[in-house]
Amino acid sequence: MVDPHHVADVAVHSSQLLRWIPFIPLLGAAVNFLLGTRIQSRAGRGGVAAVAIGSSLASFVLVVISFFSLLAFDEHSRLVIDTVAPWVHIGSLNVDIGFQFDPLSAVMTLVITGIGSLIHIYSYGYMDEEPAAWRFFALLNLFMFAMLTLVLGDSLLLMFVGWEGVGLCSWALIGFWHQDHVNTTAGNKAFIVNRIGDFGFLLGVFLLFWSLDSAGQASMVFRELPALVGGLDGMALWGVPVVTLITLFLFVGATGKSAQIPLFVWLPDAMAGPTPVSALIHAATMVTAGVYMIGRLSFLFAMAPATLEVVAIIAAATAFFAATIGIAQNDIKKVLAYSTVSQLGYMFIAMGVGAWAAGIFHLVTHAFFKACLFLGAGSVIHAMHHEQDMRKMGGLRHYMPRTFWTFLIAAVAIAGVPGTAGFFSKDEILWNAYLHSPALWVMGFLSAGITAFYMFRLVFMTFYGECRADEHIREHLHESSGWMTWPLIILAVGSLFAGFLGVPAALGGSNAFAHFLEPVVGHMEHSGHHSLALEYGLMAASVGIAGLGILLAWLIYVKKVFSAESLARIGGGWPHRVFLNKYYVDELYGATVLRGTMGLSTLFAWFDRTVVDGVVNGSASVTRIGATLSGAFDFRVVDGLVNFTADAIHAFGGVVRRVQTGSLNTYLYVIVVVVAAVLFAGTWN
Amino acid sequence: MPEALGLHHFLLVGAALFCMGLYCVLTRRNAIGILMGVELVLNAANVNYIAFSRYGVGGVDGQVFSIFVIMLAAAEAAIGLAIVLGIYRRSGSIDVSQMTSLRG
Amino acid sequence: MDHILTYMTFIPLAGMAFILCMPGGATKAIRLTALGFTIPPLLMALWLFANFDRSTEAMQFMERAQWIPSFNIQYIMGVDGLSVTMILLTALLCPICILASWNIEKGVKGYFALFLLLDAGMTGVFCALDFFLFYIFWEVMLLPMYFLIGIWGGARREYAAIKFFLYTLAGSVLMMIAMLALYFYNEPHTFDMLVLMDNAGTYSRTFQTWTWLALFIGFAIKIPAFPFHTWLPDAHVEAPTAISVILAGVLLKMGTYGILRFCYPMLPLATQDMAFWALAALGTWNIVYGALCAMAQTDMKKLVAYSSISHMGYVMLGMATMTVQGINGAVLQMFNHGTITAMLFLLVGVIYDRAHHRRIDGFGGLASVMPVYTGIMVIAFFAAMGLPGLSAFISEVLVLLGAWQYSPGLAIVAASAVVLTAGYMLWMLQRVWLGPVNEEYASMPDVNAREILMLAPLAVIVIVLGVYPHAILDLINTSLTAINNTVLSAVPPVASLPLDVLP
Amino acid sequence: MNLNNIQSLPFSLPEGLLAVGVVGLFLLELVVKRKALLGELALVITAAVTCLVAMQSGGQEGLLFGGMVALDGFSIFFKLLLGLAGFGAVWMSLGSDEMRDEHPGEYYALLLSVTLGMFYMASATNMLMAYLALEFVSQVSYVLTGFIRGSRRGAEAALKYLVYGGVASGAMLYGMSLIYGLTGSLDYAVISQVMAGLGSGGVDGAVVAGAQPVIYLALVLVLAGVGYKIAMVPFHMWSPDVYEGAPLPVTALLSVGSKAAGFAMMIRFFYPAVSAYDGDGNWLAAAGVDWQSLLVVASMVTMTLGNVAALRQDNLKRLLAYSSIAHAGYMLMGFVVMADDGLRAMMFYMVVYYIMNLGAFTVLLMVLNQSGREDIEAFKGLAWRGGALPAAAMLIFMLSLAGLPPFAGFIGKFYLFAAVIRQEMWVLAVVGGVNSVVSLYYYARIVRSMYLDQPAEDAPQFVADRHNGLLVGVLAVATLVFGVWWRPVVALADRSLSFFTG
Repeated sequence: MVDPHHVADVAVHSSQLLRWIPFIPLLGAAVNFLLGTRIQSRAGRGGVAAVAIGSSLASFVLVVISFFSLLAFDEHSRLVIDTVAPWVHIGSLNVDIGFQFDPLSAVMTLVITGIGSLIHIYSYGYMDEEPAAWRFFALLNLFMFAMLTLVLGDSLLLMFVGWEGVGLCSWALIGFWHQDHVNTTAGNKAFIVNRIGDFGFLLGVFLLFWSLDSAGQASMVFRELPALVGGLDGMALWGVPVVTLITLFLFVGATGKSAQIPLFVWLPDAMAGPTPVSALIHAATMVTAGVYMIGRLSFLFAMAPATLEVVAIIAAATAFFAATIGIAQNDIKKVLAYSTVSQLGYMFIAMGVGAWAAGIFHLVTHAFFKACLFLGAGSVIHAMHHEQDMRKMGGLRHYMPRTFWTFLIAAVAIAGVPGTAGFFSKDEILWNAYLHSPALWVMGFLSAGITAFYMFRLVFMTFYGECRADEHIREHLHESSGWMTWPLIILAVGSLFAGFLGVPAALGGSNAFAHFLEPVVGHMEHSGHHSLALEYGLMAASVGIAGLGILLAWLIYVKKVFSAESLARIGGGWPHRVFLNKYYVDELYGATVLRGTMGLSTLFAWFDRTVVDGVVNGSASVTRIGATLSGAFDFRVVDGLVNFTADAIHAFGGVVRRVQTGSLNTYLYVIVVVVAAVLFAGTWN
Repeated sequence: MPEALGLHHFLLVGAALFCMGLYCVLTRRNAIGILMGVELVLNAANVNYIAFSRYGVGGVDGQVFSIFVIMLAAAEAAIGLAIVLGIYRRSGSIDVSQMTSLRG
Repeated sequence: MDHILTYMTFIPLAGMAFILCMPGGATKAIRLTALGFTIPPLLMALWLFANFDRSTEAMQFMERAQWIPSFNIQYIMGVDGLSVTMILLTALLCPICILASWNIEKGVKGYFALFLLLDAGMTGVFCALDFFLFYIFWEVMLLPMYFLIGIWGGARREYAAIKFFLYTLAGSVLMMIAMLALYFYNEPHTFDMLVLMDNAGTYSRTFQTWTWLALFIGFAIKIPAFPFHTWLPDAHVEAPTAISVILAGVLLKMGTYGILRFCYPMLPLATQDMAFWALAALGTWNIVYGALCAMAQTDMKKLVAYSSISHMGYVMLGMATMTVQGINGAVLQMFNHGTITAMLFLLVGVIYDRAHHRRIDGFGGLASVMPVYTGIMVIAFFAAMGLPGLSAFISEVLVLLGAWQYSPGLAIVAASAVVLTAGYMLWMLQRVWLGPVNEEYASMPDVNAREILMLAPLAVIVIVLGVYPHAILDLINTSLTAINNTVLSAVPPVASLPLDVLP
Repeated sequence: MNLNNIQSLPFSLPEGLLAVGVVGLFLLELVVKRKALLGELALVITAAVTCLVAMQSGGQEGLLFGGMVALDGFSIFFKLLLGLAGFGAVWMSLGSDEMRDEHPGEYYALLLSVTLGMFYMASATNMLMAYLALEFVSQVSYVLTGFIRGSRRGAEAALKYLVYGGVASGAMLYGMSLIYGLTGSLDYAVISQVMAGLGSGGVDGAVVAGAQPVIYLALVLVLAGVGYKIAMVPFHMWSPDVYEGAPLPVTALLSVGSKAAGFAMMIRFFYPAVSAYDGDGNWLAAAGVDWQSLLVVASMVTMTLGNVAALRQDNLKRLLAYSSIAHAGYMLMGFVVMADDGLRAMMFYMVVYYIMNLGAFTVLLMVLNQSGREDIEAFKGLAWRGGALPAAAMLIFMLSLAGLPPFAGFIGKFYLFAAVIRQEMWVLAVVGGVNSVVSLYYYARIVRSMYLDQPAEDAPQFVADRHNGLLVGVLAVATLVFGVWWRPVVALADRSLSFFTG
C-alpha cells in the first residue's frame, strides 16, 4: 500500500524526524486535553503552560535542526520527505500521511514554531487569571499541529486537513470565552465563512485531480504535480481552460482563509478571541495559509495568467479598502485586524503578479511586526483591564515603556520606514507590482500611505497625550510582566532586522531570501528592462507617502492642528460613515446570503411538514397551513402529502360506511344495480 | 299443446317472474312482502327447470330439481316467518326499513 | 467457525427467548442478560473482521440449506465486504444501545426482548443471500421497531410508530412484488441471490426498469430519500434514544445496502438508466434539502434526524457516480454515518435523560456545566461536519470526488452542503452548549461511567477511521469494485424472443 | 370409481356420523340432565369426524351417490378444514358465556348440521346437490344467527341474512337453470364436456354465437349465489350486519367455515365444471366467456372495500367482518389466475386464514366473556392488566392477518402474490399490495389499543379462562410455526389439488 510513484529525477531525502514537528504539539494538546484539569489543579497554571510551551519549543528546535540539515543539501535537492502511513488508496487516488520539508516549508515552519513559541510564552503572562488555561494551551498546541500539518503535508488532501484543522482551532479560540454570546457568534462566523472558502478549495482539488486523471495520471502529491500539470494545457471545462478554473477555485479557498474580498468579513469579528490568539492565528500564521497555498502551487498558478490577474486585482482592492476602514476604527484590535487584511492584500498582490518570493517575504516580515503589534496591543489591553477602545486610552508610554517602544518599532516597520523589515518586503512587492501594471502600484502606494496614517493614529491615540482612562484603571496601570515583554522585545528586534534577509539587488543586497525559495517557487520573468533609477524613484515615493501619513497623524492626534472630528466631516461625513461601517459588507451579507439561506431553510422545513406530509394528512393540513402562516412552521408540506393520502383513504372508509345503511332495501338495490351493470357491460362487447 | 307455445314462452314467463320477484324484493318494506318476492324468484327458476326438462335434452333432472326447490322454499318461508314473528312480538313492526340497528 | 453467521443472527433471538422466561421484576438481571447476548455477536463480528479474505469479491462464510424445496426457498447466508461492514456496525451499535437503554424503567422485559429481536432481524438482513430469507428478516424488524417506538417513545409516539410501520410496509410490499418478478423471470425459478445476480445479463431492459423501480421505492423509504422521508423526523423525535440510534445507525443503511445488493448487481441496465435521476440527483437534493430543513429545527433530535437525511444523500450520490472513489466513499459513509449519528443521538439522549426536553433554545452554557460531555460532543459534531482528520471527511471527500467526475454540477451543489452543515451544527452547538449558563441546568451532572463507556468507543472509531480509513476501505473495495464493474459492463441481453427473430 | 347410493355409504362415514350426531343431540336434549354434556358430545363428534376425514385422505377417489358428490383430494382437504371449523365453533360455544343458557342440544345439533351442509358444499359435483347443500347451510345459519332468543340484534341480523340469502341463492338458482337448459344436464362432468364443445365450436355455430351471452348471464347469476357465501363485493352487504348480530361462535363459523365451503363450491363450479384443464397447470375459460377479468375486478374491489370500510370500525366483530370481506378479495387473487398454483395458494391461504381468524375470534370471545363488550375499547391496555398472553396471541393473529412475516398470514399472501405475478397481473398485485398496507392500519389499531394505550384507571384485571386460552394458544403457535415452516401445509394443499370428474 506504499505509494508506488517515485519521482526519479529529484533526489529525495527522507527523515523520520519530520513527523515529530507536528506530532509533538499534537501530543502536547492531547496531554492537556485529557489530563489538563488534573495538571492544573495539582501544578497550577504553570503545569499546563509548561507542557504547551515545552512542546512548542521542542517543535521549534526540530524545525531549526531540519532547516540546517536542509541547508546542507545541494540547492536543487532540498527536499526531505517523511511518509508516516498509508492513508487513502482508492482507484487512482493515492494519498499517504506524509510530510515534506523544503525551503518554502522551512520558512513557514520557522515562522510558525518560532513566533508560535513566543506567543505561547506570552500567553502564560496574558492568561494569568484564566481558570481554563489548560483548554487554552491545549487548543494553542492543537493549532500548532494543524498549522504545521498544513505547511508540511505533502499532498493537497493532507494540506486540507491542516487547512480545516486551523479553522477548527480558530473557531474554538475565538469563542474561547464561550459564555459570551458575541464571542461564539464570531467563532461561528469565522468557521462558516471559512467553510465557503473550503468549498471552493475542495472543488479546485477535485477538478485538478480529474483533469490530471484524464491527462494521464492523477495525483494529489505536491512533489509529483509539477511534472504532471503540463498535461492540463489545452483542456477546458465549460469553455474555460481548466487551469484557470482550478486556480480560481483554489483562490476562493484562499480568500476565505486569508480574509480577502469578498470573504474577509470574519477576520475583524475574530478579534473577539484572546489577544495572543489574534496575534498567532489571525495575524502571523493561519491567515497566511492562502498565500502559502498559492506559493506551494505557484507552478500551477503560473499557468493561469487570467487567475493571477484576478488575484492581483482582488488583492489590491482588499489592501486599499481594508486600509481605509482601518482609519475609522476606534477599537485597537479592530484597527490591527483591518491592517492585517490590508497587509494580506499586499501579499496577494505579490502572488498575483508572480512575485512569489516577495509575497512569502512579506509574510515573514509581517509575521514579526504584526505579532509584535498584537501582543503590544494585548499588553495594553491587559493593563487596561480589557478595555479596547482607543478613545479611552492615551499617554500610556509613561506607564508601560517597554510595550510602547516595541510597539513603536513594529509600527515603524509596518509603515515601511527605510531599514525596517516592512520597508524591504513592501518595496519588493510594490516594485513587482509596478512592473506588472502601474495601476496596481498606485493602489499599493496609496494603501502604504493610509497604513502609515492609521498605524500612527493608533500609536498617538494610545501612547501619547493625556490618559483618558478612568481613575480606577489609571491607578492600576503598570508595565506587563516579563513573560509578556520579552517576547515583545524579541519580536521588535525581528521587526527591525528581518528585512535584511532579503535586501534587493538595487540596494546592494543579494536577496538571499528569494534565492533560497527559488527551487520551490521559481520566479516569473518580467518583460522589458527598467532602470535602476525608476526603482529608486518608486522607493522614494513610497517612503515619502508613508512619511506623509505619519506626519498627518502627528498633526492631527498630537499637535491637534486639525481635529479628528472635522476630518470625519469631509464630504458631508459619508466617507467616514462608510469606513466606520466597513462599507456595510456585513449588512449586505446579512440581507442576502444569510437571510436567503435562513429563509430557504424555513421554507423547506415548512414545505416538509405541510405539503409532503400534508397530502397524507389532507384536510388537517389546511388548518395547519394557516397555523404555519401565522408563524408556527413546525407543521407540515412534504409530510402533508403523506397525511393527505391517509386522510383520503379514511374519508373513503366513511363513504363505504354510509352505503352500509343497515336497510335491506339498500343492500338489495346494490346487488341488482351492480349485477345489471355487469351484465350490461359484459354483453356490450 | 299448440304449436305456438314453445320453450321461449316459458322462459319469458320465467324471466318475467324473476323480474317481478326482484321488483317486489326491492320495493316492499314489509318483511312478509319481501319473503313473497323471494318466493317469486325461486319459482321463476322452477318454471325454467321444468320448461327445459320438457323441451330440452335434460331428462327429468329439472323436474326433480324443482320439487326440491319447492320443498326448500317452504322451509325457508317457515324459518323466515318464525323470525319475522319474533321481531313482530318484540317491536310490533315488521317494516324492514326500521331495522337498521346494525349498520355502518 | 462454521455457521458463524447463523450464530450471530440467532444468538440475540435466543436471548429474547431467555429474557421472556425471566421474571419481569428482575430488571437488573434482564439488562445484564440483554447485554450479555449482544456481546458474542460483537466478538464474532470482530472475528469476521479479522478473518475476512479481503482479496476476493466472492461471498464468504457461506451456509446453504433447503428450506421449502417445493418453492425453491433456501436458507443461504454469506457475506462479502459490503455486508461484513454493515454487520460490524450492527454488532457494534447493539451493545452500545443496550447501555443507552439502561434507564428504561417501564416494561423492561418487553423492551429488551424486542430489542434483541430487532438485533436478530438486522443481522439477518445483512447476512441473508436468499431473497426470501432477506425479505423475512427485513420485515421481522418492523414489529419490534413499532413497539419500541410506540410503547417507549415520546408524546406523539403512536402517530410516529404507525407512520413508520405503514411507510416501511408500503415499501416492502413493492419489494415483494419485485422479488417474485425476479423469481419467475429466472428459469428454474429461484430466490438465490447469487443466481439472480449471475443471470442479470438475461433480464430485458423493460423488466429491469420496472423491477428496479419497485425495489428502489422500497429501499428509498428506508434511506430515506425525498419525498419518502417524512416518517423519519417523527420516528426519531418520538423514539427512545437507543432506538433512534438503531434507526439512524443501522436501519437507514439498509436502504442503501439493498440498492447495492439488489439493484446494482441484479439490474445493472436499469441502474445505468436510473442512476442519474433516482440516485444522483435525488441524493444531491437530499443533501441540500436535509441540511436546510435541519437548520430550521427547534428540537435537537429533529435536527439530527434531518442531518441524517442530508448525510444519507451522500451515500446515494456516491453510489450513483459508479466511480471507484464514489462507491467506496458511499459505503464508508454508511459506516461513518452509522457511528457519528449514533454518537449524536446518544449525546442528545444524555441531556434528555437529565432535562427531559430537547428544545434547542431551552439550554445554554452546558459546556461550562459538563466539560467532559462537551468534549465528546465536539468530536461528534465536527465529525458530522466532515472535519478532516475525522472519519466522515474521508467518505465525503471520496463521494464528492467521485461525484465531480460524474457530474461537476451536482458535485458543486452537493459540496455546498459543507457550508450548510457547518451552519446548522455550529448554530445548535452555540445555542445549547455555549453562551451564558442556564441557571436551571447549572447543576446538571456530567456524563457518568456508563455513558462514557457507550460514547468513547464510537469517538475512538471516528478518530481512527479518519486517520486509517483503510480499516474499512480494504474490507469493501474488492466487493464494491466488482459490483461497480457489473453495472458498468452491462449490455442488453441478446434478443432471443421469437418476435425479434422472425422476419 | 363411480358408486351408487348403497355402495357410497362406506365412503360417507364422516357425513353419516354428523347426521347421527344431529339427530342424537336433538333427542338427547330431552333426556340428559347435565346440558354441558351435549356440547362436549358435539365436540367429540366433530373431532371424530375430522379424524375420519383424515383417514380418507390418500385413499380411493371417486364419485358417490351416482355422481352427486365427489370423494377426491379436493373435497377431503376442505372437509378437513370444515370439520376443524365445526370443531372450533363448538369449542368456542362451550367457552362462550352468552351461549351458556340457550338450548344446547338444539344449538349443537344445528352447528353439526351446518358442518354437514358445508361438507356437501365442498364435495358436490352436481348443481342440484350444490344448491341443496348451499341452502341447507344457509337456512341453518339463519336460525343460528338469531339463536339467542332475547337478542334484538340477532333477530334483525337473521332476517337480513335470510332475505339477502334468499335473493342471492334465488339468482343462482335461476342462473343454474340457464346452464341446465344450455347443456341439458345438472352434472358438472357433463356440463364441462358440453361447454368444451361450445368453446371449440363443435356444435352448431349459431348456438355458440347465441350461447355466449347466456353463459355470461348464467355465470354472473351463479356468482351471486356463491359470492354471497364468500362475501364478495357486491354480495357482501349482509356480512357486517350478520357478523355483528350473530352470536360470536356462529360468527366465527360463518367467517372461517361457510366462506371456505363457498370457495370450495365456487372452485368446483368455475374450474372443473365450466373451464377446461390444459394438462399443464393452466385452465381455459369454457366457451370463451371471460369471467376472469370480471373476477379480477371483483377481487380488487372486494379487498379494497373491505379494508377501507374496516378502517373506521370500532366494533371488533364488525371490523373482523370487513376484514374477512377483504380476505375474500385476497383469496380471489388466487382464484382469478386460472392456474393450479393459484388454487393451491387459495387452499393454503384458507388453512392459514382459518387459524388466524378463528384465533382472533377466540381472543375476542375471551374479552367479551370478561367485559361483556366487543368494541375496541374493551381491548384497551389489555397487555398491561393481566392479559399479556391473550394480547400477545391477538398481536400474532392481527399481524398475520395483515400479512407480515414471520407469521403464517404472510406465507399465505406470498403464495397468492406469487400466483398473480407468475401471470404477470401487475395491477392486481399492486392493488393487493396497497391493500395490505391499508389493512395494517386497522389491525395495528387493535395492537395499539392493547399495548400502546394504558388501561383505564378503573379497568378490571383481566383473567384469561383456560378453555379458550388453550385454543388461542394452539392457534397462535400454529400461526408462528406455519410462518416459518409451512412445508406440511403446502404439501397437503399440493396433494389435495385433484378433482375427480369421473
